[in-house]
Amino acid sequence: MAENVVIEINNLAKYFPITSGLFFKKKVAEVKAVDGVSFAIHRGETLGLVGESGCGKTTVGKCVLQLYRATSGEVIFEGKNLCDLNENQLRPLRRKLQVVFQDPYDSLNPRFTAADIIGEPLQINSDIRGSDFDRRIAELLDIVGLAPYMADRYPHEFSGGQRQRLGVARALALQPEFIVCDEPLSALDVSIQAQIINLLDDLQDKFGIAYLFISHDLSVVRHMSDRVGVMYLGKMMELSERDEIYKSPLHPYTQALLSAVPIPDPAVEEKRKVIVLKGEVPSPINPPSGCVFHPRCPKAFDDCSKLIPQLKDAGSGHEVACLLYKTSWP
Amino acid sequence: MGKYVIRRLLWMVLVLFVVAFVTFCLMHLVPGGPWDRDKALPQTVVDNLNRKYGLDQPFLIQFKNYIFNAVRGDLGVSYIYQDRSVTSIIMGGFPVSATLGLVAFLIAILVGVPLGIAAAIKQNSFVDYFAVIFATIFASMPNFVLGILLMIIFSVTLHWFPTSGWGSIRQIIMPAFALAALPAAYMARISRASMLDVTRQDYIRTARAKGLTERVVLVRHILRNAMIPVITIAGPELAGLVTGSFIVESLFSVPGIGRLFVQSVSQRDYGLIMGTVLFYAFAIAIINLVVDILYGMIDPRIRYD
Amino acid sequence: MTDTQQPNPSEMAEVTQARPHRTLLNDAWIRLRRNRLAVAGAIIILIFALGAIFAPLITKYNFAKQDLDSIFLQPSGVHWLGTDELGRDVFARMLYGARTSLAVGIFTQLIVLLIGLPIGAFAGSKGGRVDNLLMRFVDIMYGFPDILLIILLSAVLRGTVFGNMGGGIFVIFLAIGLVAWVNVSRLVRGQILSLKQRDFVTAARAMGGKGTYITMRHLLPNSLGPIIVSITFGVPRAIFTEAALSYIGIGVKPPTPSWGAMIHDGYNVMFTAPHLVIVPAVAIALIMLAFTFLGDGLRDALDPRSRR
Amino acid sequence: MSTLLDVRNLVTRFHTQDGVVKAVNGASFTVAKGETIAIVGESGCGKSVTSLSILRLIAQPQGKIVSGEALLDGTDLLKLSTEEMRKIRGARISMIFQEPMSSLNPVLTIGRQMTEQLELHRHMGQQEALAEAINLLKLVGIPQAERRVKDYPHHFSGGMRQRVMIAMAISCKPQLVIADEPTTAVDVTIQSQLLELIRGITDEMGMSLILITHNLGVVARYARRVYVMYAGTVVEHGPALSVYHHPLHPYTSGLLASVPRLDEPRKGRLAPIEGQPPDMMCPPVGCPFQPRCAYALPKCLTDRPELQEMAPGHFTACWVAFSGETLWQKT
Repeated sequence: MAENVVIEINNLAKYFPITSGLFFKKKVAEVKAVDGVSFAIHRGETLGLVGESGCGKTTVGKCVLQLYRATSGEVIFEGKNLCDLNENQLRPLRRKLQVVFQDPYDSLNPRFTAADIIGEPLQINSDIRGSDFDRRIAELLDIVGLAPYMADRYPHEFSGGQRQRLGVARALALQPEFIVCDEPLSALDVSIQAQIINLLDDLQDKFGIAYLFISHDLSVVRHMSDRVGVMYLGKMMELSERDEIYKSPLHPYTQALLSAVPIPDPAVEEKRKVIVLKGEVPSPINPPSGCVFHPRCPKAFDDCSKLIPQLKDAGSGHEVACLLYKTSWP
Repeated sequence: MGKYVIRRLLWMVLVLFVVAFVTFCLMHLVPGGPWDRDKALPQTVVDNLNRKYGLDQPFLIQFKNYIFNAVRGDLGVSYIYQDRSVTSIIMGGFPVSATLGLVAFLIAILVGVPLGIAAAIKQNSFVDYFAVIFATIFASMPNFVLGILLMIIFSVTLHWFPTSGWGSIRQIIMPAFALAALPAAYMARISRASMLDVTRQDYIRTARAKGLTERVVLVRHILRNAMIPVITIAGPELAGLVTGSFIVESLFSVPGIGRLFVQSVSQRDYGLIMGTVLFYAFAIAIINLVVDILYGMIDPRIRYD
Repeated sequence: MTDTQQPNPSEMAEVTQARPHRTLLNDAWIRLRRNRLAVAGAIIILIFALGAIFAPLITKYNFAKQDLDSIFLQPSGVHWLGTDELGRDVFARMLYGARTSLAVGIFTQLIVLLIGLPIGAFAGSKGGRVDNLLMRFVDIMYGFPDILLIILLSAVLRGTVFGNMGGGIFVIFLAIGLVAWVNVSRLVRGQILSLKQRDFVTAARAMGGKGTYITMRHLLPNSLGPIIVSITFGVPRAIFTEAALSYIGIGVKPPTPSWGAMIHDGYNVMFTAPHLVIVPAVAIALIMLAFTFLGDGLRDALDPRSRR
Repeated sequence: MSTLLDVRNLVTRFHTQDGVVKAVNGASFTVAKGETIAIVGESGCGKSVTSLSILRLIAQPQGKIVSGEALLDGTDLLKLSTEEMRKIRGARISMIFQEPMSSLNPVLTIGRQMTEQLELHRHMGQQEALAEAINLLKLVGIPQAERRVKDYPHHFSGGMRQRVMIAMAISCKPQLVIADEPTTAVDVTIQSQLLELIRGITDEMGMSLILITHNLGVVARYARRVYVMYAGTVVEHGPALSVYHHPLHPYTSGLLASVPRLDEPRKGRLAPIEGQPPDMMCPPVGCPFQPRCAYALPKCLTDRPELQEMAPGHFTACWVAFSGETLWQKT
């Protein structure tokens, strides 16, 4: 199993400084966007990362790609810790790590044609030019289900779903081993979401790409992922095989999240009991002591505000960070 | 809030110091000296004059002396208006410039803002077209050109107002209008755009959904939000009017600071140049500070920290 | 069902139905041409420009030639706009004055671009301490009463090699340009800072694009619209400043014709020969109005908000 | 149950630079007293414009209600004078909007924004209105209401602002509350909090509720009857159970099939609806769904189907369903 690991993240932390000052900025506080997150992704596997806004899932994605430089921790890819490399050393590795963004309006340069957009990675990272280049563009358009004649169109001439296809084609151009999908569906309509989900599925089957699939939608994550991590306030709360986590969630937060998702079937909903969490997500500038979830947790007890639970295997590879489970006690 | 004002004041001191230094350098780079006359003065006289005003000392010492005196309110002496202090010359001209600037500012606000608001309320009506045309024409009319045209119409042709001088209301009207036209046009433009922008906001729809009368929606919800950008530009505009009227001043022979400055540059009157620039920079900084504080009072989202 | 591999028919149909294939700039150009005021502005500018360039072909008079036998002539068939107190032809002076005004308008903006664009782009794309330092510098520049700074600078420059180039006109270019670049650099910096947050720039970084590549390919081309608009509005401001300087007698040196200087000369004889000030005053107002129309039109045409 | 609101054949258009957007093309629905209905559809289907049209709040001067009726207890809202309409807004029909961040006035305190309505419709004095505002804030679960009533909107989180919107909407005890995508901008745990709150209050006070959403799960959880909108018209409506279990329109069935469900075994592939939603400047002729429909008949390309009752209370507008075929239904 270990030799199949594409990318490994160890104890990743990213703190954003909050600055203040009229002339010269000085740091007054820190936002602990990500605080000690670890996981590994295997070849051809999808790891889903779920959580509410502000939980740090997008920051994890950007740190993995070195778009943010982590405050501490490691990102191991091809035996190298990417966090130790400078921009020049990173460049040859970047072609193997790609990204698909949330907003298909924002992620395509409005002054580029579809061919410019899809071809940009080739322009930067390869010597493919001329007719080879055109052939590759046509091939990529075909892979994502767009017609070759669309190559010289501009982003505003495409619909939302088509633009997201362009984003996927751009990520595929250099045949990467790993793609971070950062909420790739949330800007799309329901009926279009399914098209992109199927596209991503097909590409994984065909090219064996590993995905880090970041989303707030638990149903979609279940459909896409092989393993799932649940984040809350910068911490990983639970990490396990997909079916394991959805059938028998261990963490009270995961349980509440799953119960909050309404199921599109009135008959099912009639019988369901909803766990409504009290309060809102606290500020990551001043996170709660002990377990960060304890102020909202329906099962919290005294020690939860004092001890920081560890993410540990609670049996058969199901990792959880909650003091309800002996293994999490520090 | 207090901390904010103190920090702003500290920053202002730094800016004024840099402004003073740069001006001082530039001034010394200007070719020729203050004693250049049509008929050259004898070298011994020049040397004596230089010694008298400390111009024989090294550059930095001169600057240091100047700053020390300036802090105490002494901006030195004018070399041209011999032995009158710069402070007294500026203080003599400032009330005139300030009055002219304030009158123009009031005209600009009282004409521009209501016009912009009316245009936005009656979008695409006659009022709107008039406001847009007004704003465009006066936004591209230099004040001295407008001043000349006003003179030709109201003095040369109609003999309603005198062409020049200072002291009576009849004498202030034309220069004030010449100065006010551009800011009025600008204010009309900004208030119109801002009104239209606020009208489109979600919270205006919320206000209407509550069943409020159109008058309440307009006065309580739209106007207050729409005036925020207007206030933002009002500060620099006021600063510009109070300090930047020198062409209009010389056109209408108004004895303000602006006219003095024009003379001091052509005659290389170092003391007066320095004094005027510093004084203007000071006035601009103070006006901007006051406006920023006012701004925070109207918009609760602004925090001073 | 493997139809993600094939573009499905309805999708193709949707695209074919869509509006004709255009680039953003194309679109802006079409909107600009539809704007009647902008077109009128462009035509006025063109007329002035042609007049300025072909002045020697249009009028037989020399702008500097004095003719003391025919002073203060009213407009007539011989002297279209009359003559001034030295018997110089006003029409010729107006035409040649357009040269000065347009040259000032264009060359100051070139200097503004040359200084403001790289500095703003540098501050915006580097960020951090460089940016902070530069912006503090800009704040200090804003602390200066700018017209006074221009006057002072032009006094300094007059003593240098630029002093006598083109009748003092280079001094004006430099003095205005050295003060006005601040606006453009602040604009460029703001544009670049906000563009840097956009995902397409992040994407370019993720695929290994270097800093200069990203600036040249993504950041600058997308800030072009606001820069063009700002430059267009900068032209009339520079024309105004030059006229003002010449009007108070510290602009271009006589006999170089300038509309501001013409107003200055005509001011004293306003009661007897008002046409001597009306002609240059109207010319200045007209050219400034034309640039404002064009600027407004460009802004509406290039503003991304007007699209969807 | 008697009918509270009866909307018939509503047509609303927007005149833009590029052309006329036919946002709503003959939408009809009814709400009974005390009933909760849902209007579901994707972006651009006209569901929000429909609700804004009822209150006559669509953007002027571009937007125009071309025809139709909206009968509130028998009075046609679309024929009322501006002044009469104004008295209904906030008092008899109120609205909760989607964007909590931009739907409150940034320069007025929460208290002021609540009291102005109480003073207007319930004729309260300033002190009384403020006390009532505090009560309402407590009712919607805002802690320290006495203090927070003096705060400005930017002091509140998105979820809290939406609670304020709810408090404002119910403050004058309206007969009908329209909630337009009230939870689209908030997280899933906050979504449950808000929806439970809205349901609790409207149930308790006997208000009718129109829930406008794109989320099929939310509809299933909260609404008894559902209207499915596509391209500006209602294509299917009926009791939620019937619509979800036996969809009579291929669009409804397609929507249901394209979302993965947590309670079912994971499917290998989803079945998306192919193609794109129509351009509302030139909507398709015939059935609006026909270009994306896998079951379309020749008739669908030319004739527009009208709603017909196919099962008790369950209506659809589909030529294929009229012919008795519902191939899209799972057995």
